Amino acid sequence: MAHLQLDQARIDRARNSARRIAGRVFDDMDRSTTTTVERATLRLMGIDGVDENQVPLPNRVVDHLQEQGLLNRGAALAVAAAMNEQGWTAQQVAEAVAAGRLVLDGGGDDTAARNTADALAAQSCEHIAAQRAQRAALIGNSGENGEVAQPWLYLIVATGNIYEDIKQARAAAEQGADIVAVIRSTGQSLLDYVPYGATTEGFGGTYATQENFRLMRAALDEVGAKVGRYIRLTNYCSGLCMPEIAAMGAIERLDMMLNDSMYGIIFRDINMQRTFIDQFFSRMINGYAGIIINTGEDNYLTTADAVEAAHTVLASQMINEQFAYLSGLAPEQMGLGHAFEINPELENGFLWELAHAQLVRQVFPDASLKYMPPTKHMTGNIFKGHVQDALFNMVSTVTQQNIHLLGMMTEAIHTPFIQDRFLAIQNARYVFGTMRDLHSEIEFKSGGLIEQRAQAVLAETESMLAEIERIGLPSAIAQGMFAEIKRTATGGKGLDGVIAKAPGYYNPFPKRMLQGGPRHG
Amino acid sequence: MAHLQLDQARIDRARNSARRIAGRVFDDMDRSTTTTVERATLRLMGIDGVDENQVPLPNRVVDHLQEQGLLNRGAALAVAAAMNEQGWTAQQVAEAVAAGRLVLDGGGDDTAARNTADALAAQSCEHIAAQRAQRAALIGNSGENGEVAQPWLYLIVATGNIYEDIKQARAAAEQGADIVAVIRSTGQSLLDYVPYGATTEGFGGTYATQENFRLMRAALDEVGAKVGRYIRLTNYCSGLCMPEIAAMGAIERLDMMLNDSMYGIIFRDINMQRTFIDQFFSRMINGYAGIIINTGEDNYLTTADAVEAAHTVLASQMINEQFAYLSGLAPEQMGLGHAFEINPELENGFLWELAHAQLVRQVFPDASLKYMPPTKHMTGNIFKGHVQDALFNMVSTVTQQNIHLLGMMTEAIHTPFIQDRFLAIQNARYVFGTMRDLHSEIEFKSGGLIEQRAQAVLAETESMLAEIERIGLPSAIAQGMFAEIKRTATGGKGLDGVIAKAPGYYNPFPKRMLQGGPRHG
Amino acid sequence: MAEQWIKPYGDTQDDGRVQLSFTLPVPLDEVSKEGARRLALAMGLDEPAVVHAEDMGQGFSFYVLYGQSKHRIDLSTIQVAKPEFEVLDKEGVNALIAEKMGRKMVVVGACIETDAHTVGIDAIMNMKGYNGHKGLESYHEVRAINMGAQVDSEELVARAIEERADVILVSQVVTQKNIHLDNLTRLSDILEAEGMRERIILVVGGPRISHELAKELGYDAGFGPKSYAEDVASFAINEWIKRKAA
Amino acid sequence: MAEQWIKPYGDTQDDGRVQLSFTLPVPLDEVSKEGARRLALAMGLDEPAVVHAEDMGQGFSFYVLYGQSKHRIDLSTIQVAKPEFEVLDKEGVNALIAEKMGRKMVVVGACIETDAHTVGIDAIMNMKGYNGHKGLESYHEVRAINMGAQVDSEELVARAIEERADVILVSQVVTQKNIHLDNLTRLSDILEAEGMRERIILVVGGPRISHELAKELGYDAGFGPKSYAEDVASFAINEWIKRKAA
Ligand code: B12
Ligand code: B12
Ligand SMILES: Cc1ncc(COP(=O)(O)O)c(C=O)c1O
Ligand SMILES: Cc1ncc(COP(=O)(O)O)c(C=O)c1O
Repeated sequence: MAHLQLDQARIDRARNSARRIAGRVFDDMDRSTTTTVERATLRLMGIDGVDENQVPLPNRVVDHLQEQGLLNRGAALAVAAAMNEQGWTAQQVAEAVAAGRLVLDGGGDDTAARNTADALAAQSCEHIAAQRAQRAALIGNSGENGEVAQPWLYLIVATGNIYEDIKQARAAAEQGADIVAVIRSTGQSLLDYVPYGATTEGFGGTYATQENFRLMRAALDEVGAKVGRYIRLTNYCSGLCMPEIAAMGAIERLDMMLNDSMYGIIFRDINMQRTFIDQFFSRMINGYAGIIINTGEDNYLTTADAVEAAHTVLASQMINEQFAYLSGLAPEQMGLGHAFEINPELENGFLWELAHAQLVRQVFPDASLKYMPPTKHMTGNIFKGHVQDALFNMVSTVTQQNIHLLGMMTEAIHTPFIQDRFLAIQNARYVFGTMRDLHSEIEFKSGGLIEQRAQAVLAETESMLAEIERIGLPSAIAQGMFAEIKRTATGGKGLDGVIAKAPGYYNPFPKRMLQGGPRHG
Repeated sequence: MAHLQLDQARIDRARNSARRIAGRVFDDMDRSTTTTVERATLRLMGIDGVDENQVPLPNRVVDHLQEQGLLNRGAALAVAAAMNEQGWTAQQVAEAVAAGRLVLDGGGDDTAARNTADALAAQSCEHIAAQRAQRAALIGNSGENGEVAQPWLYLIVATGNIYEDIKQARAAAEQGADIVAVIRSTGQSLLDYVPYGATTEGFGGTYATQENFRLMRAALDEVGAKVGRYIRLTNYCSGLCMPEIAAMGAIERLDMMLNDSMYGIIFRDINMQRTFIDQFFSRMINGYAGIIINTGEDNYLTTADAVEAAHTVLASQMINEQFAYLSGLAPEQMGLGHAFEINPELENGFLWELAHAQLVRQVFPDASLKYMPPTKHMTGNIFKGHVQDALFNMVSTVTQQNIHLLGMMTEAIHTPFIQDRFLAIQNARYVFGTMRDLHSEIEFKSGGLIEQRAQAVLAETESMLAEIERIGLPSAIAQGMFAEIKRTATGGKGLDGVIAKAPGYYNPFPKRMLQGGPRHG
Repeated sequence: MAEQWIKPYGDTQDDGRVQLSFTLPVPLDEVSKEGARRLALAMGLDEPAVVHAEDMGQGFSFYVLYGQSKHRIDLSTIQVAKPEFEVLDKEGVNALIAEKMGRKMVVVGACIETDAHTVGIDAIMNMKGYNGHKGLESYHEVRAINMGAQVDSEELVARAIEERADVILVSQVVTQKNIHLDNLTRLSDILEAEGMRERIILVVGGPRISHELAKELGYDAGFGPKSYAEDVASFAINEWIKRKAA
Repeated sequence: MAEQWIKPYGDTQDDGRVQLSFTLPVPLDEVSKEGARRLALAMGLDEPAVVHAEDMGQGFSFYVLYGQSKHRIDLSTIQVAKPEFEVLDKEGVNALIAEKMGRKMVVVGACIETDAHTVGIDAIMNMKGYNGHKGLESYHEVRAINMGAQVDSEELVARAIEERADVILVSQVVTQKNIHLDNLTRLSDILEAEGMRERIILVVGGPRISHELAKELGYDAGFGPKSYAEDVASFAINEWIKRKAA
C-alpha cells in the first residue's frame, strides 16, 4: 500500500498530549449534569410523548424537577420514587406531572428508587443490545463482510419532509448508497427539546424525531432486503439535545451519528461545559449501541484554510479519539472526520490532499475514517464541481478511507436533488471501480513533496497539542485555535442547563453502558 | 518520475523489425508515383486555382498529362518544358492547358526543363523555410520555451463554416488552447481533389482548402499575439489528397498535420499502394516544413478493444516511427498517437490506461506523443463523460504526454459546442494544475500489476512485429492485424492514381527536402 | 386511459426542477445575466436562478440555471410508434425463415454516402456481433452482405438488385446539419425510381434514429441505440411473412 | 437603444442550442422518454433530442436533452436594477465618512434567524476580509459590530438601537423553501414596528441575493456573490449623504 514515512514517536507524543487534554476536561465536567442528559435518561427509562402544546414530556418532567430544585440528584431517582409510590409506569408519572396532577418531591426510599431505576435501565439496555444484535444479524445475512468494497458510499437526504426523504433514500439505496444520512432542519440544533412525531416541514433538512427515525429505519430495512445490503442510517447527535438524540437513535437502531466533542461549541455557539457534559453522555450511549460516531473536523476547513489549518484537523481528531475512548468506544466506532477542501486553483493541491488523507489513515489505522467532499470551493459551475468530486473520490480510494460522503455537483446551489445524488454515486462507483487496486500499486516518493507535507502537518499537530495541554482545552477554544472561531467557557447557549450534581446524584446508565469502564486509547 | 522496468533489448528487437518492415515497403513503393503526388508537386511549383467547373488546375494538368501518357515521367518536367518553350509561368501553363489552348507533349530540352523545375522548387522551398523560420520567431517572441507547461491543449473546431470556426478558435485560444485543429468535412478524404476557396458548408467539419488554412492561420496569429502564446494550427493530411494538403499546409504555415502511414488504408478503404506512396511524399513535405505529424493509432481502439488490442497500437507506432525517419522527420516531429479508450466499467481499467500511456512514453522518450481522449465509451451522459475526461487528463499529466487532445463531454452527441470546449479546457487546466508535480511524486510498484501489464503489451508487440516482418506489411493488413479491418493490396479507392515511374522520371523536391537523405531511426 | 400528468422532480413531487446550460453570444455582464434568466422564464420556468455565469472570451458567456417547469405532460396521451413484432432469438429466427421462406433471407447492408461509421452496422451484421449478441453473418438462414463505409446509394441499390436482396440495412451516424435526412431520402428516392421500393424491406439504424423518424422518411423500420441483430432479424422475417400474407 | 436580439449559441449564430437535464418521477420506458422530449417541446425547444435516459430505480428516471430554443431576448430592453453609487476604495470611503459624517459610521451585522452561515458576513465585516479585500473592522471610520450566527431579528434590532446604528447588514444563505424571504420580511416588519425603518440603511447580502430582490423586499440594497466590504461601505456612505441632502 502507498505508505508515508512518519515518526511514530511524534505520533505517540501527540496522542499522549491529547489523552491528558481529554482526561482533564472529563474530570472537570464529571461534577455536573445537564437538563438534556436528564431528559435522555428519562427517555431511556421509557418516557415519551408531548403535552397539548407539543412540549415533550421529558422536558416537562425535567423542568418540573428543576423548579422543585431536585434535578441535581438526577431525574431518574425522583421519577423512580414516584413510580414506587404510585405503582405507575414512568410514562404515567410523566403524564401526571405534565397534567399538574402530580408533584414530584424526591421523597420516598432512595434505595428502592435506585432499584427501580436500575431495573428500567437494565430493560432499556436489553432493548438496545437487542437492536445491536439485530444489526449484526442483518449485516451477516446481507453477506456483507470485511471484503465488501470500501469506502462506504454515504448520501444525505434533506427534503424537509420525512416521506420525501424516504422516497429519495430508497432510490439512493437502489442506486448503491451504503449509508443514508437524514440532514436535520436548519436550526434544530438550537432547540432545547426534540420535536415529536412524523414531520413534513423542515428547512434545509428534516427534523430529527424518534418517529422519523423509526419510519426511515423501516424503509431502509425494507429496501436493504431488496438490494441485499444492510443500509446504514445516520443522524445528527449534536446541538442542545445531543444525549436525547443518542437515546432515540439507540432505541431505533440508527447506525451512525454525527457526534463531535467541540462542533456545537465552535459552530453553534453552544456553551462549552454544556457540550462537554452532553457529548460524554451521548457518546457513551452511542458506544453501547454499537453506533459509529462521525466527528466534525471537516467543518474547520469551511471557515479556515485547508492548507494552513490542516494540523488543526489532526489535533482535533486526536482529542475526539481520546474523548471517544473515555466514553467506551472501540476504534472501529470512531468515524474521525476530515475533508477535501483545498482550493482547486492551488498548484499541487491534489498532492497536499493526498498527503493529508494518507497521514490521517496512518495515524488512525483502525478508525472508520469519515472523509468529506469539497464544499467550500464548489461553485455554481456544476460541471467543474463534478470533476472536483471525482478527484475527491480518487483520493478516498487511494488512501483507503472508510466512510465516504458523496460530493454533489450542486453543493453550492441547493440540498441534493435526486439526480444529483444519482450522478454522484455514478461518479464514485466509476472512480472506485476503475481504480480498484491503485492504492496498492502506487507509492509515494520517499522524501518527496507528499511525504514532506505529511511530516510537516504531523509536526505542527504535535506542537499544537502540546500548547493545548499547557493552557487547557477551554482556553485553546477561547483563543480560536480551531476554525478561527473563539468561544469562552461561560458564553454561548445552554449554560442554564448545566447543573452541579448534588451528593447522592444518581444515574443508572453509565455503569451499565460503560461495562468495562472507560477504555483507554 | 514514475518509471516502469522494461526490457530494453525487447524494445530494440521490436524497433529493428519495424525498421525492416518500413524499409521493404519503401523500396517497393519507390518505383511508382501517384496523381496526387504530381498535383502536389505542381502546387509547390505555384499552380493554384480552379476552372469554371470548380476543378482545381493541378487536377486539370495532371489529368491532361495522364491522357497524354506523360505522367510517368513526372508532371514537373512537362510543365517546366512548356514554361521554357512559352516563356510563361507555371500558372499560365496550367491555365492554358485548362482552357484547351495548350497541349503538353513532353517535348523540349529535358535538362533545361529540369533546371526550370529545380529553380521553382528552390523558390518554393525558400518560402517554406521562411515560414518555418517565422514560426520559430513567433514561438520565441511569445516567450514559450521548453519549460512551458506540457501537455499542450489541443482543441478541435468543426462547425462546417470557416468563419464560425474562426470565432470558436479565437475563443478557444483565449480560454487556453495551445493547438487548434480544424476538422474536415465528412467525406473530404475520399475526394480526389482539394476544394478551393473559403468554404461555409461542411458536414461534421470544414473543408480543408488553402484559403481556409490562410484565414485560420491569420486569425490564430492575431489572437496568439493577444494572449501571448503561439497557437498551433492543425489539419488533416490524410485521404486521397494527402500530398497536396501537405503542400498547402507547408505554404500556409500549419504546425501539425494528422498524417498516418496506414489510417487511410484501414479506415477509408484507400488503396494500400496509393497510401504508402502518398504518405511518403506528404510526410517528407511535413518534415521539411517543421510540421509535427500526428499518427492515427488511436483509431484502432474505436473498432477493436483497447485492452486486447493495446499491442497493435505500439506496433503501429513503431512502424510509423520508421516511416517518419525515412521521410526525414526528427523525433520531436513525431506525434505518435494513442488513446484512453478502455471501457469505464472494467475493473482496474485506469491502471491499464496508466500502464499503456507510460509504456508509450518510455518507448518513445523524445517523440511528441499525441494522446487522445475517450470517445467510444462516451455516452449521452455528459456528467459521467466529464469525469471520464478528467481521468484521461490525469493519465496524460502523470505520464507526461505532449499533445493532449481535449475530451468533450458531448462526444457521443455532437461536434463540440463552444461551451463544451470551454468546460473541457477548465477540466484539463484544473487537473494539470492541481496535479502539477504528481508525475514525479508517485512511483509504480516494482513488479506490480501496472508494470506487469506494460511488460505484457511490450512482449506482444515484439511478436506481432516479428510476424509482420515475416509476412510483410501488406499481408498483415490483409489479415486484419490492425483495427480488425482487412484490406488487400489491390482493393480500395485510388489505385487508378498509382503510376509506375518511367525511366527519366523527375521530381525536384525530394533532394531538396530530404537534405541529408532519409534519417535512420 | 387514466390521465397521468407528470412534471420534472427535484426533491418534491411536482416541484418541476430542471437544470439548464447554454452559451450566449455576448460578453458577461449584469444585462446578459438577466437575459439568461429571461430566456429561462420564456421557456416557462418559474423562479429561474442563474447559478453560474462566466465570461468565455471573444464575446461569449456561459450560464448554468435551475428553474421550476410550469409545463406538465400527460403520459397517458403518448403513443410511441413501435414496429410490431415479437423478438425471437437467433435459433427462433432461423427456424422461422426456414419454415416460411424455404430459402436463405438475403440482407445487404451499408453505411451510405459520406458516413464511414461502420461500427454500428458491423455490430448488426458481422459474425462477432456486439455485447455478446452474434451478428447476422452467424445466422444459418441469412445471407448477410456488409458493404461497409461510405457506399453510394446507387452502388447499394445495384448490389441489392444483383443479390436479389430481401432486406436493405442502412446505418447513419453523422447527423450534423441533418445530413442523415438528405442521405436517407436520397436512397429511398433511388429505390423508388428503380421500382424496387415495394419489393424490399428497408431498414435504417443509428444512434439518433427512432422508429418514428424512419416511418416519416418512408422506411419500414428504424432502430436506435442498443439494437442487436436479433431485433432487426425478427422484424425482417415478421415483415416478410406479413407482406406475403397480404 | 438599438434592438439587440440574442439566442443561445452552440456552434452557429442563432442556432439556439441549450442543454437540459431533469428527473421524471416515473420509471424509464419509451413513453417516459417521449414525455421528456415533449416537455422540451413545451419549453419552446425545436428538435429536442433525448441524448441520455437512464432508470434510477424506485420509479424515477433521468434525462439529458439538447434542443434549439425558439425564444430570443432583446437585451436592449433589459434594465437591471443596480444601486447607484461609485465604488471607492477603503481610503476613499474613510475620507468621505470623515468629511460628510464627521464621526464614525456605525454598522451592525448578523446572520439572522436560523441561518448560521457566517462566512459571508465575516467576509464583509471581519478585519481579515476576503480574497484580499479587508473587512469593515479594518476601516478607521467605521464601527463594525458583527453579531454572528443565528441572531434573532429582535435581538439584532435591539442592538442596532443600543448602538445607534446607521446601517444594518444582514446575511441570508439558506434559501430552501424560500425561508430567506420569510426571515427578511420579518426583520423589516420589526424595524417598521419599532419606527426604525426610515432611520436605518438596511442592506442584505448572500449568494442568492440580488439588488432587485432586496428592493422588492423593501431593503435599500442587496449584494450577491463576489461582493466586498468596499462595495457595501461605498453604498452606505453614499446613501447616507443622499438622505441627508433630501
Ligand atoms: C468510432 C467513431 C469514429 C470512427 C469510426 C470507425 C468506424 N469504422 O466506424 C472514426 C475515428 C473513423 C470516426 C470518424 C469521424 N467521426 Co466519428 N465517432 C466515433 C464514435 C467515437 C463512436 C461511434 C461508434 O462506433 N459507436 C458504437 C456503435 C456500436 O454504436 P452505434 O453506431 O450507435 O450503433 C448501434 C445502434 O445505433 C444501432 N445501429 C447503428 N447502425 C445501425 C443500422 C441498422 C440497420 C440497425 C438495425 C441498427 C443500427 O445498432 C448498433 C448497436 O447497438 C462517436 C462518438 C460516440 N461515442 O458515439 C463519434 C461520432 C459519431 N463521430 C462524429 C464525427 C463528426 C466524425 C467525423 C465526421 C469527424 C471528422 N470530420 O473527421 C469523422 C468522419 C467519419 C465519416 N466520414 O463518417 C460525430 C458525429 C456528430 C453528429 N451527430 O453528426 C460523433 C458523435 C463524435 C462527435 N461528437 O463529434 N468516428
Ligand atoms: C461553509 C458552509 C457551511 C458551514 C457554515 C460555517 C459558517 N460559520 O459559516 C456549516 C458546515 C456550519 C454549514 C452548515 C449548514 N449548511 Co451550509 N454551506 C456551507 C458552504 C459549503 C459554503 C458557504 C460559504 O461559506 N461560502 C463562502 C462565502 C464567502 O460566500 P457567501 O456566503 O456567498 O458570501 C459572499 C456573498 O454572498 C456576499 N454576502 C454574503 N452575506 C452578505 C451580507 C452582506 C450584508 C453583504 C453586503 C454581502 C454578503 O459577500 C460574500 C463575499 O463575497 C455552502 C455551499 C457552497 N459551496 O456555497 C453550504 C450551503 C450554503 N449550506 C447549506 C445548508 C442546507 C446547510 C445546513 C442547513 C445543512 C444542515 N441541515 O445541516 C447546515 C446548517 C446551517 C445553518 N443553521 O444555517 C446549503 C444551503 C441550501 C440552500 N440554498 O438553501 C448549501 C448551499 C449546501 C447545500 N448544497 O446543501 N454550512
Ligand atoms: C458534528 C456535527 N454536528 C452537526 C452538524 C450539522 O449541523 P446542525 O448543528 O445544524 O445539526 C454537523 C455538520 O456538518 C456536524 O459535523
Ligand atoms: C490520421 C488521420 N487522418 C484523418 C482522420 C480524420 O478522418 P478523415 O479521413 O475523415 O479526414 C483521422 C481521424 O482521427 C486520423 O487519425
